[in-house]
Amino acid sequence: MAIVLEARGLNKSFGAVTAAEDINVGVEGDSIVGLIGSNGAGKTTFVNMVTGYLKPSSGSIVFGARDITPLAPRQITRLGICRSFQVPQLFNTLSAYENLLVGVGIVASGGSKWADASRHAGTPGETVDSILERFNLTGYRDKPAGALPEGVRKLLDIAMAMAVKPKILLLDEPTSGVSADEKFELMDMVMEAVRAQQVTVLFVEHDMDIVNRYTHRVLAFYEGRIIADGEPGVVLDDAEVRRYVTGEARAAGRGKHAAH
Amino acid sequence: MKRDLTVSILIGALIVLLLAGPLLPRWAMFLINVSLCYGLVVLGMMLLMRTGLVSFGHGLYYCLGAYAAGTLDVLFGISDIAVMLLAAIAATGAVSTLLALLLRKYRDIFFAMLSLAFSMILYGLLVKTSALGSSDGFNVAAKTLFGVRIAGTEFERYLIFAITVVTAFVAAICIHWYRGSHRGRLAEAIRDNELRVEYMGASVANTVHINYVMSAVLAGLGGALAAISVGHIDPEMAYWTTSGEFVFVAILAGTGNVLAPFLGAFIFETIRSFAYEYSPNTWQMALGISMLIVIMFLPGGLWSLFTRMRKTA
Amino acid sequence: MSQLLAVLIDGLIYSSWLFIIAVGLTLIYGVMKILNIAHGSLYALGAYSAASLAGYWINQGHAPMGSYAVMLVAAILVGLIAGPVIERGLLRFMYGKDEIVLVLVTYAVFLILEDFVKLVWGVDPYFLYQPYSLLGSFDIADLTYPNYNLVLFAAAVLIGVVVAWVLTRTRQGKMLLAVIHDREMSAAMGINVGRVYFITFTVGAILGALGGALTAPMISVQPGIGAETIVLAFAVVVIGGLGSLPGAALAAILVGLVRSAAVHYRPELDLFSIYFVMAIVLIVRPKGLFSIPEARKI
Amino acid sequence: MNGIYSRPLKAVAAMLAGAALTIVCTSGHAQDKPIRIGLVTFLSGPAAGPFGVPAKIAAEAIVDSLNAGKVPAPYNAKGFAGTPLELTIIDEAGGATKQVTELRNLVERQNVDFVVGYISSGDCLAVAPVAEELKKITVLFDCGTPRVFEDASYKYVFRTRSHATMDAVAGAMYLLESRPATQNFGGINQNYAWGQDSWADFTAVMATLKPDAKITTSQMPKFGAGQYGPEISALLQSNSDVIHSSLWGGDLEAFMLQGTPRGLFARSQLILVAGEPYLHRLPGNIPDGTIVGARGPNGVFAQKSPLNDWLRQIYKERADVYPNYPAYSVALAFLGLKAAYEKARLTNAAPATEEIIKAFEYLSFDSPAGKVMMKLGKGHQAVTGTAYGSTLAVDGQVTIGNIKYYPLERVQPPEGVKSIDWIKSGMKPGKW
Repeated sequence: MAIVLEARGLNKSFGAVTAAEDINVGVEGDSIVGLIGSNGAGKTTFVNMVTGYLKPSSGSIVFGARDITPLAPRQITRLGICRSFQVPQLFNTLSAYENLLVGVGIVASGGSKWADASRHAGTPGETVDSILERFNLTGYRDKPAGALPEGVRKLLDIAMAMAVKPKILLLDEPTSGVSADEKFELMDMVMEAVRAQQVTVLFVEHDMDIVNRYTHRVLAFYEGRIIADGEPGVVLDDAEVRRYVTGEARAAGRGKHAAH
Repeated sequence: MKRDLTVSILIGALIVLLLAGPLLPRWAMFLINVSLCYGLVVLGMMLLMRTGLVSFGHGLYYCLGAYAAGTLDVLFGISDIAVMLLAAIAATGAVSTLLALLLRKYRDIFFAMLSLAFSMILYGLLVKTSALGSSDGFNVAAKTLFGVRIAGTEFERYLIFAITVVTAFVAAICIHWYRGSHRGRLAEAIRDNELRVEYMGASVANTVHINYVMSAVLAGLGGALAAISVGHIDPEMAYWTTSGEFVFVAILAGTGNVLAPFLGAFIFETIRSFAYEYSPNTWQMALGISMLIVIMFLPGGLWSLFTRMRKTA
Repeated sequence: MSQLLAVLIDGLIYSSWLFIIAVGLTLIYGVMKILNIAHGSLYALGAYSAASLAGYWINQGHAPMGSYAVMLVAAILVGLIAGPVIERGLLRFMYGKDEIVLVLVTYAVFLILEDFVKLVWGVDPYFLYQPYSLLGSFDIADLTYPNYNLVLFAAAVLIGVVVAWVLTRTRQGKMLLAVIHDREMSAAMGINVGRVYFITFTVGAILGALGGALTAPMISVQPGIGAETIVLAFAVVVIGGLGSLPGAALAAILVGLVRSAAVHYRPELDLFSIYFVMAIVLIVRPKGLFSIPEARKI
Repeated sequence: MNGIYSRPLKAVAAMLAGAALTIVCTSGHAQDKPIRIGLVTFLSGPAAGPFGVPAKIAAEAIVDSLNAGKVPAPYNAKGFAGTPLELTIIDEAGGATKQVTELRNLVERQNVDFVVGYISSGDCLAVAPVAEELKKITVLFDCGTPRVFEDASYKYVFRTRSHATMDAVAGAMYLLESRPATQNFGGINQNYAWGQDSWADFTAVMATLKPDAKITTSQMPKFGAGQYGPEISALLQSNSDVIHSSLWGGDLEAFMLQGTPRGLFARSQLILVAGEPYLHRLPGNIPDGTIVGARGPNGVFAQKSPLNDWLRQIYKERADVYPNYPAYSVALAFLGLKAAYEKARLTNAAPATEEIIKAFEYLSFDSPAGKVMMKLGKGHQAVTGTAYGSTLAVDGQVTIGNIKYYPLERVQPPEGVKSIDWIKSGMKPGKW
């Protein structure tokens, strides 16, 4: 499969703290990539740089043939890179239906500016209802987003990212704040939706079972660097990963920090 | 469903007002007339508020519209209502388009105060301009409508009233339609979460800009019509207390529906005028208390009364 | 030369006054996020009660020097009564509402108090001019200034220092700052936010009343003084950066000097000098001179 | 279900209650069809204390006295020709737009028979055309701007006080008579129409009467500024022989309080165009020799007469100070209206508006401030002489000394000549 998204020598530092150090990675179309690493390892920073929320100190990000490093989130979204958020970013006073309608409306009125000119089939209203259907949110259709339970908010947050027809979808900890028994259900739903639209997915995840089960490939972050990259099985067995990311990572990790 | 209802109410109101106008006592007709002028400005405020912005300086456009209409006569001897309204639209449209380049970056209290600063600067400029009567302002007399003389005729008042009614109606319909549109819906999305709007590929800045200009033009129309109806304009229209009143009415009315601003303006004008009449010494207190009551018991503004009643029906 | 000196002195005196009327406003905003229009009414109440009480004191033939103490007491009394009444009786039911709604609530209070003042004191002005000239005067740059101006200046500095000291050095102050930075967190840490609000508003009210009391000797205390003052105080607070004490101080100095310069060099511009300053500062620094940046976690 | 809208209903109820709570009905109950007069005057804001409320007190005292038939001849008939009067009072605060609305309400909702009112020139300009449209006799009692009748002419609108031109003219004359050596002069006036016009007129008059006198500085503080430190310094440094000021109300008082201890008035001769109402309030803060006017032969300038004694007495009874010029202005309005009404009454038992207007035009009537003649604006604008004097403190009280009276032909432009043109063309006394 061809590389659709490529990061070239990304660096990012906040003052003394290094959040990204010489990150080089290419992502193939239709692949599903897990980003793992302890807190502060640079996963979210990577997502934020790809989606334009943060500008890298150096290096570039290429989408298709285009350098999107200087672009704003809006422009990047219009090119087809979409994201969900660790803390769901919803329109709290609007109903679930309206939340999605905003997104669908943007696409509908976006015109040729959209990379994917092909409109949603049917009227915006129908489209929204079908999305609600797919994410099993129909029951919450007319409830204000602010009043929904956390798990539902996460789901709606992801659904909204899907509503603007992405080619690449970045999910920031989709299952955080979701109860253990709901996690797989949620991921199944997302993956189904993703497959239906052939979207490339990168998602940040702490739960290794989720990673194992849904990804083709895993990137392990540690202190802003990618310390392992490959098949889930391989990466999760990697010694460094085991030390700094999974399992007994914590204590050792802290030791390393202290050494700095 | 709701949309249809609003539209039919609007059409009903249009017809009733146009028919009832001549039958009403003249003071009542004028009260409604002034309320509609106010309502137009408040409609603009509502548009901004739905975008999450409150301006303490909307008097700027109220006043600008009025002076654009009024100075036509002073400078070029033009006093045709149609031209006056167009002038108001042009002037407020142009100024707001420029100021929005700056203001669209501002939010909350800073947006409010920067708007206030601009309106106070206009106030200052007008007070300095003795050619335009300084703080006394000057009288405005609309003589013709599309070239047809109306000044001094029997139905002059009614014509002006009718023009105001029709303008208000058209404005309300347009805004109502706009609210239902995709871009219109963006307003509330921006109020709730600008970041997400950007991450869904829409430009917050442009939407704010467009809404700001629209609300400015509405305020300008309101000002021009007020100038024509009242027959006198002065810089007071740009003073911060005037703007404060618009905010007051907008909150009183609620942003639930395009009918709310006009209703709110009418209720406000009525309360104020009767307070003037029955308690000339304590009308401010009367206003303050009614305002507190609305804020406490009707957080959604007076309009929420109707929505709640419809829910129960 | 002597003109330039005059510009500076006049500017500083005016700045002191501006700071005094603005400090309570910025404190309340900083802690409670309420832009308190009723501050103008508290200013008026302070001026009225100072004028009537101290006036009574002097008319009773007591030592005129005592009038300063009486003014102070009057201001504190007003603050201690009006502050709690407004905060407990009204504002506390409004917390959590939108900032703009809170502004309107205080606007309503302002309207009510405007008429309240009229009902209590009538529309005829009150005078308390004795304290203004009582302290003698000093000459500089062939100009005479009553020493009372020094009192204003001293009061401004003193208030600024004391408030700053309380905020940064005392436990209560630190609590306050905690609340400013993160209300939920500090509530979780067991700080009684309601109480902090109550105290802050009362202190702010006292400062507002104090502004009025200190101004009373220089003006004719009459209806409408609150409205004129509140806009100035607003401008200063916004220019300085809402809720910032040093900001308010710097803004007061800036506005004071600009107005003074306008009066001396281009009198006709005095009318809008302050709004020019406000517009320009906000254009250059959208959140005022000293703004507290808030990061957003996504 | 009830619960859902019981709150809103409660809110409405509460709202009405809230409004009702503060409502105090001012107009008493109608006797046998009295003549209802709407009085519009400032009851709130900075103009209430010095102008609005004195006018209101005077109006109420006058109406009571008229209804009791206690007014000296020729006004001794009860009310207007025997019919009692009833007042409806409206606050003038809130700006011209609201005043237009309120005038319509007053006339069309409350059906008053006459309107007496308006202190602010802006309001006068705004309401005049409306009064015309409503065909309701409206007597402007205190606003000063000449523009009312110089820029337009009205049938139903009258003004029973002279316009402001004479304030500047007589002021400058008095100044130059008492200080012929005046080399230069500065001014401090509020930055709004009244202040700007007063200063413009005064400088124009000085340019005519004493072309070589230089202008040192023109301070234009904003209305209601309250703090005059920088202005006072600028005036001190200008070393002006004379300082002209049209400040009024709180602004004037604050200016005096702040200027006196800084020796401003020891350095410069002060002339206060509208200083009279404040004298009694500021003992010790008005330097001797300050030139003050009362915008007509009002207040302390009013010469002794039965009518003047009457007004001073009924006003003192209510306010326990003597009436200031706004009180005189309102007296002129009521007595002028009464005179016109009763003159019309001679031809018709219940005179129609038209007849009253006929009677009012070019009417001349006696007042506490002497003779008033409706000679300008096609008989709708009053003219009187005026007076200026200078202050002298007598055991703690400020009194007015060496008063000079100026006959109207010296201080007023004749019909058809605009004030400013008349001033610039050398102020030739017109024929009256």
